[in-house]
Amino acid sequence: MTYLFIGVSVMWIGILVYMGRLFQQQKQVSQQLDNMKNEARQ
Amino acid sequence: MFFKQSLLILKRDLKIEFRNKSLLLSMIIFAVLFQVFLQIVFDANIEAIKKIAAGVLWIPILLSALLGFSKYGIAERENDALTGLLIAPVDRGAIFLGKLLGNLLFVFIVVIISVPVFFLFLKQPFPESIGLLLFTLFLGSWGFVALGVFFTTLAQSSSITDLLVPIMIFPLAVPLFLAISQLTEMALYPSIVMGQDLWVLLLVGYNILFTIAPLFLFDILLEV
Amino acid sequence: MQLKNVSLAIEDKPVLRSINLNWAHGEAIALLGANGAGKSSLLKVMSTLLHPSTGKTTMPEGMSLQKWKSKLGVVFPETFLYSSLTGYENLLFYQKLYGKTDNEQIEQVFNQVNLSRVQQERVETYSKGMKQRLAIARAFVHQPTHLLLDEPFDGLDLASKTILERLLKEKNKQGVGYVLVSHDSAHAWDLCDRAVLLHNGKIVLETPCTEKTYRSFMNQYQGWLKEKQHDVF
Amino acid sequence: MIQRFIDPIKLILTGITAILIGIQLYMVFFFAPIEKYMGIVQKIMYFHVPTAFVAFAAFGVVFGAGILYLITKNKKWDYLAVSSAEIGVLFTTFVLILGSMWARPVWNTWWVWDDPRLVTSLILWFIYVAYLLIRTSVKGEERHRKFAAVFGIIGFIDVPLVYFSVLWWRTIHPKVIDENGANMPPEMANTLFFSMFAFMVLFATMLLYRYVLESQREKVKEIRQHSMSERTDF
Repeated sequence: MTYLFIGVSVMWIGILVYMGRLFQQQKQVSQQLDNMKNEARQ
Repeated sequence: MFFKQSLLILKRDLKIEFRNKSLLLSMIIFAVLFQVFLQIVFDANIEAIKKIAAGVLWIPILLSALLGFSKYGIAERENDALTGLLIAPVDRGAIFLGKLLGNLLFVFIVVIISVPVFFLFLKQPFPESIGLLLFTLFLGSWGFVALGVFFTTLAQSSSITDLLVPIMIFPLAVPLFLAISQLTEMALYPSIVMGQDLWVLLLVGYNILFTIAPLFLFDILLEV
Repeated sequence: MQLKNVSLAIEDKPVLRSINLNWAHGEAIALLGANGAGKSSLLKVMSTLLHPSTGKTTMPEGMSLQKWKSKLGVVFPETFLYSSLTGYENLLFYQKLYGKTDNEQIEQVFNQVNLSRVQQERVETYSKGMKQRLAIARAFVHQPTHLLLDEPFDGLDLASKTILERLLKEKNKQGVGYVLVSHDSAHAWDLCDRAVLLHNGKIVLETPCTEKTYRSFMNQYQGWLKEKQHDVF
Repeated sequence: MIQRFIDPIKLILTGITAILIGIQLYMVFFFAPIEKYMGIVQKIMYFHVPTAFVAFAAFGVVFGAGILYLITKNKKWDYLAVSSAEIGVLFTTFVLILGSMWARPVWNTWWVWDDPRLVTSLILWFIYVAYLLIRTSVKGEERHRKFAAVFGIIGFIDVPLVYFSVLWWRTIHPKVIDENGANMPPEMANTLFFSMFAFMVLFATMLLYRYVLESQREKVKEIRQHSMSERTDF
């Protein structure tokens, strides 16, 4: 039971952390792109 | 023409290396030194060493080969002479073959010195299937050197650091290592003769794959 | 050789932009421009070392790639020399690399660059100017009909410069064409039939090299240079 | 333009993935019966096997995208390859951890060298960690991308070689455990297949997110460099 619990939670925490990081970076990059578009318009 | 070009590159590399001598000497000394080091670490107990004999035989050779990959042909990088080669009407496969042969010659010299040292220190009786041992030594070094030269040359021309080369080639060389360690064990202690043909097949196949593929791939890969 | 609409990007950075250039057989072209204008990259494209990202390069009269390479002699900022080999061994190697063996030719080239006396010494003992001269000899050793010269006068003393100038003029008479990259435009003007000015990867000016055109060229050239400086500071 | 369409696709895929994973978790813990001999630990299999499939599929994508990149020279394939390799390494890590978690109570050891699949997974992990290291050293140059593509392709070709060599290596010695335990009741089999399907969809979603990030990142870089050289233009 413990092994099952540890294994599965390690996996899901890993995936969630990874996706969280992706979201954060995506936010940054999108912002940069928006800024660039605004600059180009001016 | 193809082989003439390879030979030309080989001859030039050998001339440079033998003029400086430092690389070949350090490869040999490293191999022998490492051999001695392993014997001391494992306490030179013959019974114990029997189990790891293949490793003790091969590890110094492979590591000194690794030493050679990054240093061999360093003259090529000095004045960007590799570009000079790429501009010349030379088949890039020929460049690979020339470098492969040069590295291989060096590793063979290391083998010729390091393997007798192995038997000397272990006080081994002469191996029973000497033919199999020589065969394994020949093809084993060939496969490893082919893999190493392929990736080192590509890495150098793609501005990837030499540091990454061992990390790249060791995982890819696992089948080769398994084959040579098994075959060496069989050659040294002929009591276990199981699946020998299978290993020979694997070794030969691996060699063919990593010798022929780069010959054709180099032309595509070295262009930008 | 013909370049049609050639553009090049290195690491996504545009280096050459729609270059159209026709290099007739035996023609001497001066390639001028400020640092970073794309001169060296253009030479690399012509030497087939770099492939254009878009556009097309055509070899003269249906020459194959290997044939074109064998007709090409190259002097780049790097010398391509092996410093633990002697000057003679270096030239011999490069000559064989182009599929030739002609000892007389090697002797002759050594004479032309005035290095005969040191040809049996290792390149690492050479001075910078001697290395540069040997690099020039290396480019001539397989008797190319097309030369790509990237600042060949760099590091040469006055006497050697005159030697190289004479050599280039002589070769040109024999029908050897070359593309000369130089920042000394007056010097290049003397040596070439046509001048091409690059700025930011574009050809901005093309003019035959005569005394009349020189003045107007210089005015514009200095204009570009000023703008460049203005940009930097 | 594509960006506008990707966002709804992202949302829909995420939703589907969430639902599928929810069902999968329910099936694993409430629908599938508890195995007689191994007990509840056996349920790790419903995660272990699908992650292994995802990892393998991810490296397959690296292989395919590498070939396509070499043929077409279109950078999009390269973005796909990096994205997939990263996710593949992540899932291979899970495969190894879950495998150990299963092996500890069942085989009474964290690791065995006897199973070719285990060893192959480990080697695979090393190969693609090396791949990611190559990617981080210098970025954006074409020759560099080409090199990475070649390494990804050769790494994948090496996998069967590793697998069979480990298999032969190990069949010479006695085996710790027999692997033929595949006769399972239909509830178990159904749960397993559904888990594999759910994880594949999860993989697709993650790949999409990672791919969009990679291509936008490159786009930012491109625009930045472009504008830098445009400034001195006239």
